[in-house]
Amino acid sequence: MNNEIIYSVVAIGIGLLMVIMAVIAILNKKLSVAIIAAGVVSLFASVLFLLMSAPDVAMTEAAIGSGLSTLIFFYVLNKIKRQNA
Amino acid sequence: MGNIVIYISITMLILTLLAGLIRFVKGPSIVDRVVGFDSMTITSLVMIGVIAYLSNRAIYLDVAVVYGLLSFLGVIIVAKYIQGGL
Amino acid sequence: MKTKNIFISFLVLLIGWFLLTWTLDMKSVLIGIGLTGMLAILFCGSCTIFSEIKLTPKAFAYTFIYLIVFMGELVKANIDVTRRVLSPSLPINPGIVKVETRLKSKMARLILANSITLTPGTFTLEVHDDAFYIHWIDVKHAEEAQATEDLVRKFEKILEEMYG
Amino acid sequence: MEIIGQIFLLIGSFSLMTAAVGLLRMPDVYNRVQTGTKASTLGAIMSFIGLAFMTYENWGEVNWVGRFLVLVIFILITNPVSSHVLMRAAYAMKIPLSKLTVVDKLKEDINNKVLEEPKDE
Repeated sequence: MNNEIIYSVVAIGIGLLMVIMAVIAILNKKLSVAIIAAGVVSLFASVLFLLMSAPDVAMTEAAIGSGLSTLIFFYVLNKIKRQNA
Repeated sequence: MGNIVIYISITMLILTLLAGLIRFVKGPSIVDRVVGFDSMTITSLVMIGVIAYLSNRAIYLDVAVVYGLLSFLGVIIVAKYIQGGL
Repeated sequence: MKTKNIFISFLVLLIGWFLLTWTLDMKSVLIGIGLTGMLAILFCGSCTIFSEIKLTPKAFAYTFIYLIVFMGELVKANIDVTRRVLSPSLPINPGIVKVETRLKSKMARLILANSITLTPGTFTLEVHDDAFYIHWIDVKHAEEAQATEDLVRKFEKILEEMYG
Repeated sequence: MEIIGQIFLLIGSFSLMTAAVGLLRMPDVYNRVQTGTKASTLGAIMSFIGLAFMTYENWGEVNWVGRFLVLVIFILITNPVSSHVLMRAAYAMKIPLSKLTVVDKLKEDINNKVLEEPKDE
């Protein structure tokens, strides 16, 4: 019973942080900052999946959303910059 | 007794996440933002550990291991991007 | 040289296997030994990072002493940085100083630089030949000799015994 | 046993919070990296050790200690590397040091042509 209270508090706090991060990712002018913000959203989403007792989904979210997509976004951004300059 | 300790440490962890968020919003350069990201990552690792202890399932710690590995990769990628090569 | 590197890599991988499986079941142990041995033979012949470790009892004893000294320094420096951060006037005095090291082996230099980085308050910023450039949060001595005496010597004495 | 674990967990969380305060108060990037990433290293290690002590009841059946040890070793290895890379990138971007800075030997040596500037590789 006590655990439920702690879980709700953590979930509400992390949800608020996720919303703020998503707004930053949309509104910011610099692309690199937006990519890092998207990575942070992915990180908090993985913690939320863990709170809903789904460790496999959390692991996949951490691997794909935070690791692989950040790598690919930065790789493509680097290529685009090289071609424009 | 045990619950009070958990309450206090969870409060401290959420405050730490909030401080990382403030540094992320304010940070004048990109390196400040990456430092905020790193701090938030380590705090979330500890938070995953606390959640695993509360729900008494050791399998949750595997997520923390995977996440620690991939966040290290992310910081290295951003630093390489700043320095120009990738 | 090469066989020693393969053997130490095998030991490290096997310790990792035991930490992750946490069982002494016969089948699991055999599979672990087979897998880690194969990995060590296939991939660890060309990189020679472990080949400088000495496998003598004296080196093991000094490794334990090093771990204890390092943990003590870590806690002491953390208390110092905590005091600095929490005091209202923020008494910091940062700067970049240059120190020299006498160590020759690559592994010992890696451990020294990582130890300096992990101790809060000091930070290895650049390595060039024998010189380490260190960002120090509270510069006490700007000259090279004094700074070396303060920062490097306490780790270097033990590392010299470990790696020769 | 459980009391020891709780004390460790409290010290660890307090150390993490100190790192966060340092992240907010420090004047320039280099000092922020100093306090932000490394006080949090000790905080995370202390918290993991405390949690490992707190789960002592079922050490035999379930693998708690091994996973916590893997996490601690992993943080000890990767954290100095990532923060060092980050700080080198900050120096290569030529982010200025704060006004409180006393001495900068690296800049002097670059100006004296002792070594070349750290930049693109």
